[in-house]
Amino acid sequence: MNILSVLVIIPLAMLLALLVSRNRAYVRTVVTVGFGLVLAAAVAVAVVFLQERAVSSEAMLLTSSTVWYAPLNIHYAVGVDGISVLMILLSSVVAITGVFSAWNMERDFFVWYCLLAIGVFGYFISLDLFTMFLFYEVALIPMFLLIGVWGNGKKEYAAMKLTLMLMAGSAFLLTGILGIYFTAGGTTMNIMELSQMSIPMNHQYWIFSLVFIGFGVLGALFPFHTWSPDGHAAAPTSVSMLHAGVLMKLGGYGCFRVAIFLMPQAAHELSWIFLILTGISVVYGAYGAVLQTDLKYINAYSSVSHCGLVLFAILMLSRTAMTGAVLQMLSHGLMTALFFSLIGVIYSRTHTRDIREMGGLMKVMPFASVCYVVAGFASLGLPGLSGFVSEMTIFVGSFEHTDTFRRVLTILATTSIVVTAVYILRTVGKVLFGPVLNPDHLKLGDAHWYERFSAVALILCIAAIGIWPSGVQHVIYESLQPVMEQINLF
Amino acid sequence: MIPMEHYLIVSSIMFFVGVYGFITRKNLLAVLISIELILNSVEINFSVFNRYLYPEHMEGMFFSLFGIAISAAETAVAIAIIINVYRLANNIDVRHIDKLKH
Amino acid sequence: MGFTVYIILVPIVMFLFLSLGSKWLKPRTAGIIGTAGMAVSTLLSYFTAYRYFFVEGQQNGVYAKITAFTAEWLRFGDKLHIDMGVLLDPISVMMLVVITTVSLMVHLYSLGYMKGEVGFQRYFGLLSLFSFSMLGLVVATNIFQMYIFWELVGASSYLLIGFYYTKPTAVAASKKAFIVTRFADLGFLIGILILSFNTGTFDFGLLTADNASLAVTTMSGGSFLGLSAATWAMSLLFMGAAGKSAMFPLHIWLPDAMEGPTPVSALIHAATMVVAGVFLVARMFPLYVFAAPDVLTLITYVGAFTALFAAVIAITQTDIKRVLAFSTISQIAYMMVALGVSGMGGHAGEGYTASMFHLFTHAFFKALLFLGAGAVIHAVHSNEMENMGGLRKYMPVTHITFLIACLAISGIPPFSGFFSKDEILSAAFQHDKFIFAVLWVVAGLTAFYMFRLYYRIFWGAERRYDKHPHEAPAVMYVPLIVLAALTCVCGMLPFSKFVSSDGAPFSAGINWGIASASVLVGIAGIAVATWFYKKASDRPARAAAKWAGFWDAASHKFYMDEVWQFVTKKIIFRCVSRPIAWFDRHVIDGTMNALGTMTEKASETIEPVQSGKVQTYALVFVFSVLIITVGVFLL
Amino acid sequence: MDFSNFLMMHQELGLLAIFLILIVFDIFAGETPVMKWFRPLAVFLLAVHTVAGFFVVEDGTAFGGMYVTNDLTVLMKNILNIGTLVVFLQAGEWLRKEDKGIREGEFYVITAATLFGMYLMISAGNFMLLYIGIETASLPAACLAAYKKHQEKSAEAGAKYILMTAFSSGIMMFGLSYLYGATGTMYFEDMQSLITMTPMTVLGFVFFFAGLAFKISLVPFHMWAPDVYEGSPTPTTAYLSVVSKAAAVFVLMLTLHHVFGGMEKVWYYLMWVITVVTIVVGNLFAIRQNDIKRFFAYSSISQAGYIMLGVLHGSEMGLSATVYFILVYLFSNLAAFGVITSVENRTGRTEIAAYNGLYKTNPKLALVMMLAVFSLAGIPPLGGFFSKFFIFASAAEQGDYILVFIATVNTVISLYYYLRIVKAMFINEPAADMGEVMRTDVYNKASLVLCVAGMLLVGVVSGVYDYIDAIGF
Repeated sequence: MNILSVLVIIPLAMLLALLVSRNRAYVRTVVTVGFGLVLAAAVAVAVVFLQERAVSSEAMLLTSSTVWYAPLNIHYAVGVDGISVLMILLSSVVAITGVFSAWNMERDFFVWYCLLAIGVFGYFISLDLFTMFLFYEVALIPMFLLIGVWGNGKKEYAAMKLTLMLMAGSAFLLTGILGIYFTAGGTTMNIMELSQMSIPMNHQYWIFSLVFIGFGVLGALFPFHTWSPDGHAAAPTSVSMLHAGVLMKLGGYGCFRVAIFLMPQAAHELSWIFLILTGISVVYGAYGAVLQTDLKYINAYSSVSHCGLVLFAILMLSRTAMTGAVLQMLSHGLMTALFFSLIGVIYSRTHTRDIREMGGLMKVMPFASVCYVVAGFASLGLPGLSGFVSEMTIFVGSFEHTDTFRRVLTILATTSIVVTAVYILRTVGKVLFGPVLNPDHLKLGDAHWYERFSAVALILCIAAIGIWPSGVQHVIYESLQPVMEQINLF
Repeated sequence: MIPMEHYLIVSSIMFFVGVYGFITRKNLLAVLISIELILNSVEINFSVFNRYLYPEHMEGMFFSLFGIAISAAETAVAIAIIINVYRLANNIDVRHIDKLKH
Repeated sequence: MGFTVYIILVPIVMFLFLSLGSKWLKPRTAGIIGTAGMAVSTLLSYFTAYRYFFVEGQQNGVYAKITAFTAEWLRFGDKLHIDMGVLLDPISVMMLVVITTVSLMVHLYSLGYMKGEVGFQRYFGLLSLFSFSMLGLVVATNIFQMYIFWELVGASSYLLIGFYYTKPTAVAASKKAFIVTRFADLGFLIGILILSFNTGTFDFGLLTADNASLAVTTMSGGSFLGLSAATWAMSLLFMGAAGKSAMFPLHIWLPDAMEGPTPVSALIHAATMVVAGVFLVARMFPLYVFAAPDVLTLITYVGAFTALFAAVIAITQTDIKRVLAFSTISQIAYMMVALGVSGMGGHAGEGYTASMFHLFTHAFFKALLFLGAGAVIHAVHSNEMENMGGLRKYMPVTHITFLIACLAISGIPPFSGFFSKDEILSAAFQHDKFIFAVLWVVAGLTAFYMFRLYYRIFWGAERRYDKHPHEAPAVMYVPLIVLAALTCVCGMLPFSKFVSSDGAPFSAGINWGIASASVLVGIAGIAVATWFYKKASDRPARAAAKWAGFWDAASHKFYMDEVWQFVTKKIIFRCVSRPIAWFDRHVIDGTMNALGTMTEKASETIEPVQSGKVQTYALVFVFSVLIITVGVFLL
Repeated sequence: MDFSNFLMMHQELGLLAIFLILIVFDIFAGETPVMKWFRPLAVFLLAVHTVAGFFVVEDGTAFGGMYVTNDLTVLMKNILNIGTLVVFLQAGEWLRKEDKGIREGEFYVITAATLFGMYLMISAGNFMLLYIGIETASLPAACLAAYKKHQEKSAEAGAKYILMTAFSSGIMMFGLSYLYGATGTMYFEDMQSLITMTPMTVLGFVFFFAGLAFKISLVPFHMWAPDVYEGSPTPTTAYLSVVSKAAAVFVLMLTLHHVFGGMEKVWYYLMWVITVVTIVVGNLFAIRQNDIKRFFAYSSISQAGYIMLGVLHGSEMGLSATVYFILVYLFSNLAAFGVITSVENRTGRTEIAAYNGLYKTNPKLALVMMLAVFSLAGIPPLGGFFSKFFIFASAAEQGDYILVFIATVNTVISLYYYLRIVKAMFINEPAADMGEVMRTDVYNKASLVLCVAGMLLVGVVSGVYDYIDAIGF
């Protein structure tokens, strides 16, 4: 059996194991051991991948393909390149930290959580459009219950909105995938094989648009991002973590793996439209965050901005910018997970997320606060943390274009880093610094050990990428070779 | 011999009268009778087409026969249900059976 | 000289050690460990300076750029890559010395000053972080490394200004400092993007080599909005420099930054970080001179205006740290002007040397002033001049050292300020008489406000002190004495022998004509200050009343804060953010919700069709059949 | 005419035998204690029949082409058998609960009769047999709808059903008479070659199609469906919404391309519009429903629209996809109705509000219901996802991307109302009177297990689709 399939099988086994008993200790054991195994498997995949890569020049490694639905040439085809490996690592890290952040959740929560994990890992290992789409939807649907049942605030509205908008995106996607399959000859659903075929140009236009928008909805593409603030605000901590940290990456990854890779020509010709949209996302998200008063809303808008930057960079179609995009996915995944886990820590104690009702938490919960500041610094792109590396790679890469349009857009996008500083520091200043506003808060305790674990793990990852980016960067850069060959055909 | 068109005109009139009756009659039984009109018009059609156009086979005639039999069965079931409706609702005004809607 | 890398590594290790171990370390231990770490760095720096200036640095009579250490950190595409390394050249070595010296003094001083503060360990950790960042900045081998440490410097400054995080003003000040400099850094970043895009490198070695020929050939064309790429890039870089070095109109953060602990102000906001902008311009100097000379003119005028502007404001301030802050702005502007008026090579590059020289001397005496002010504040527990007066009796060491610093900044020989200031003035005189005139006036104003400060602290009427003011403990006054000594002697250094625009030593004599003019104006300033402030009198009040309007405007810093407040709060927040937030919630989100509502509405509208009446159904049935039939026939 | 013709019809004969056995048993067992064996017997016989249907397959025609059997018709009948079997399993509990005066056995007997009619529909090679089959299928169904004879709603549903079905079959026959007049034959084979585009055939076709569309409940011929579904006893609703509909779809599949292939120009646009309208209108109505049976009526209307996506183009893939879709739809919808029956038997309520907090009171039922609606909404890894994908793929294969797009976007609307059910079950708090855990009887459990297994396996195990595809056209 292919090692990649293990990543799907472990969560599946966990899901089945969870059905056995509701006992809290049992549930905790299952999920921690299970997601620990997932992390181990992800690391193993990375190690095996690196070994294989040293001796192979194939674009995709560890591949295997089994016929599933022969009449439609659907295979269960898996394989990874450097980018998927990194995404898998990211997902496994966020997943296990999410488990720790959801330490006190009941069994049913983790059942859906495992389903979500199945979808996420399956998605990243899939090479077949059909299975990819299948896992994509598997990852989306548990959100409804995770938010609807365990969320807070306007949870029902938010869950419904989020699910419907994302599913609308996947409706676009489905049409697009069918378009790709049939216009490319209807002989294969394998992405690598499809990339060797040509989709007629008149079809490329609409398929590219549909697929890009379809994935873009999940990547918080303006104006399809509005599920994000409500959804994140209502979601429970670890769901926000996984959703913003991993699920939103599904969008960027899909845009890159399907839209750009298979339809480079349309990407070339239509990129200006989507560049404008993503450019708006970047700046708009940042400005939108400035005046929000709910911690999660701030973070949701910030995610719109940061994820917009991912799509923005992908659309620049330059190798450096795309490297930056993947780095940004990693970086945003980690830091936003960190943010949400800390917001969870704060919220579970203060029972408010309104920044006007908090103050001086640094005194009360120093650990969580310091971590929050670190997350903030990562978000505003402080060197030494991952955000800086990814943003700079994107900006330098985007600026490589000679045409004024893209360069001006790049410069506009760079302004977001100032605005980011504004809202991050505003939040930090109001919530963590200053005098303690609410005397009740003086009695609050600091983060528990499981919360500390997830914060520390995420910070370590953020710092690792921030301090030693070249390893990751190299892997991504190498993996972009096939895409660049596609793009450079035109 | 009466031209075929005349039969067809009569049957068409019967058909539409049946449809009209179905739509406008109040009494469930009258509605049922309208249905019979429709079915009978169809049977005339079959017979006429068979007799005039394709006299070598008897398909149309057989269809008419089966049609008559089936419409009889239909009426039987319908009347049974109408009786039940009457028992429960105490009237057989078709306009009053509208509890299920929207 | 690979060991130089430890100059940088020691502080970061200290930072990690102190901040991670803060829970387990006793405050005193933490302070001593931090200080010891800094001392190691300092010694290494001195050794580096010795090796560089006297043993290894010169090649063919020119101080060369030596890359002592380099490693690739991050690669962008095929050409561009960020390296992390240590570049030694006269200015970076000079900066190493300045930074480590001042930092060590501040560390020592802080042992006393911060005693008993909550978060003592954190404080020393952050000082180490700052030292690390600043040292990394000055030894950067490429512009991106510089940018990276530039950002780190900003962040550590943010954390240090906001050290008293429970104090709302400190939080606000730290935020303001970070955001204003961040905004300026945006210019820096875009400048780097343009520069690296055109030249294909970040490396200082390549960028500044051969009279910046690389930049000249690749960047003089390609105009955008009528300006060449070089002009754009260099202006934007200057924007970054102006932010960090608090040039008008980006200076507003610096006075507020005085909310931080005073030793921090001494280290960051007087001696080191704020001169990073000057250092940046100096680092890129060949590009300015050869590729974008018009930007140099811009720098000159911005600098001159800032110098005057800040000096005028300094006269009116009553918070002693704010006086020093404005004085800092003014003095840094001096350095900027010196760079602006400089040319390349030999005596034409006198301004460059002068600028660096002034940076050097200013670091010591300004740090001394701040530390002295800190000692005063420590004694009277207030920043306001109102609450001081007659302190010379109680704090003799502070008094004397403070006086030395005041004389130095006023340009009175033989103190260090005199030499560097004179050199700047003479460079300005050769370049542009108007600029010279401005600087000359500023020199007088400087002397005046410094002595106003001096008299109001140490002379005048004694206030009624709650507690008897007393001299600072030894751990605090020893640094004062060291710095005072440095202030006395460092002016005598033959600076031009070491630092010059092209690396070749030259001798810059003292232009006695200009020197005497500057000394005269300095003395005049002191005299006026003495007349006004030596004894408590109503003279200042009367003078202020005479120019009430002007005085008011100046004491409100010419309303620059309000202007910025207006721009950010009213324009950015109210006219951009709020509409966007509203737009998002109502228009975009509204559209999405409207799709849902429309579907509901449509559903509601067609509901009556399903009337429950069989005959309606039949009617619909028949009509549909007929319509379909007609439709099919029509097709 | 020899004996082999009868062997060929073994499914019909088997069903007839079951019918007779049951009716005799019912008559003679009467109200004696032996009657408790009726249900096991009915289920057992049908189960054996269903399993037997998968064996012994022989192509051929009988009665001069009036009766046709081949792999495909057998498959279709098997699918109907499965559906009926599930309904048998689900109906018992309700029948036992009903007050005296309702004969338990009749339900099974009548159902078997309608199933027999459907067999005839599917196997028809002649419009006369088709007509007889349709009537045999629908007249007893009216009895099923009116089965609760003490309930006005049920009577109303029966009356509406019998009136509308008679009306529509009148219209259909009128169309058939024109087709006969134009071609002189009732045999599919002959008509296919003789049919031309004349006003008479067009008229005949449209009328015939209207009659069939009525059975499939395509908009605008769907209006009877919600009322009848709501009023009928729940097992009847299940039967009508799944088995009866499936049979009509099969007939449409078999006749549309087979008989009316020459008129594709006529019906292509007609069906295109009807498909879109069906999906949209079904969805729009479903949004606002509060009664779960009525809700499923509308949802099944929009599902019928999706089915038409496959039928419309008549491609080989489309037809395989359609059969597959129906199979999955059968499991999903019947699973939902199984839950509805159980809840109704316990609480007597069918409003969606009755499902509030079902997950807390009866997690297993809630899970089944959730799987069912997710499958209907096309959520992986349930069968509904695969069937929708294949149906869409079959339309996309013909280049009809616009239709695919409209349909996919509509799945979002349908997801909305399916999620409403999920929300009620999982998120809403249970009403106070729903405190106890509900149980369902063993038959119903078996039916639910069967359906869940169907939903899960039919999708993931590709063999099912391969099998259908291999049978082919």
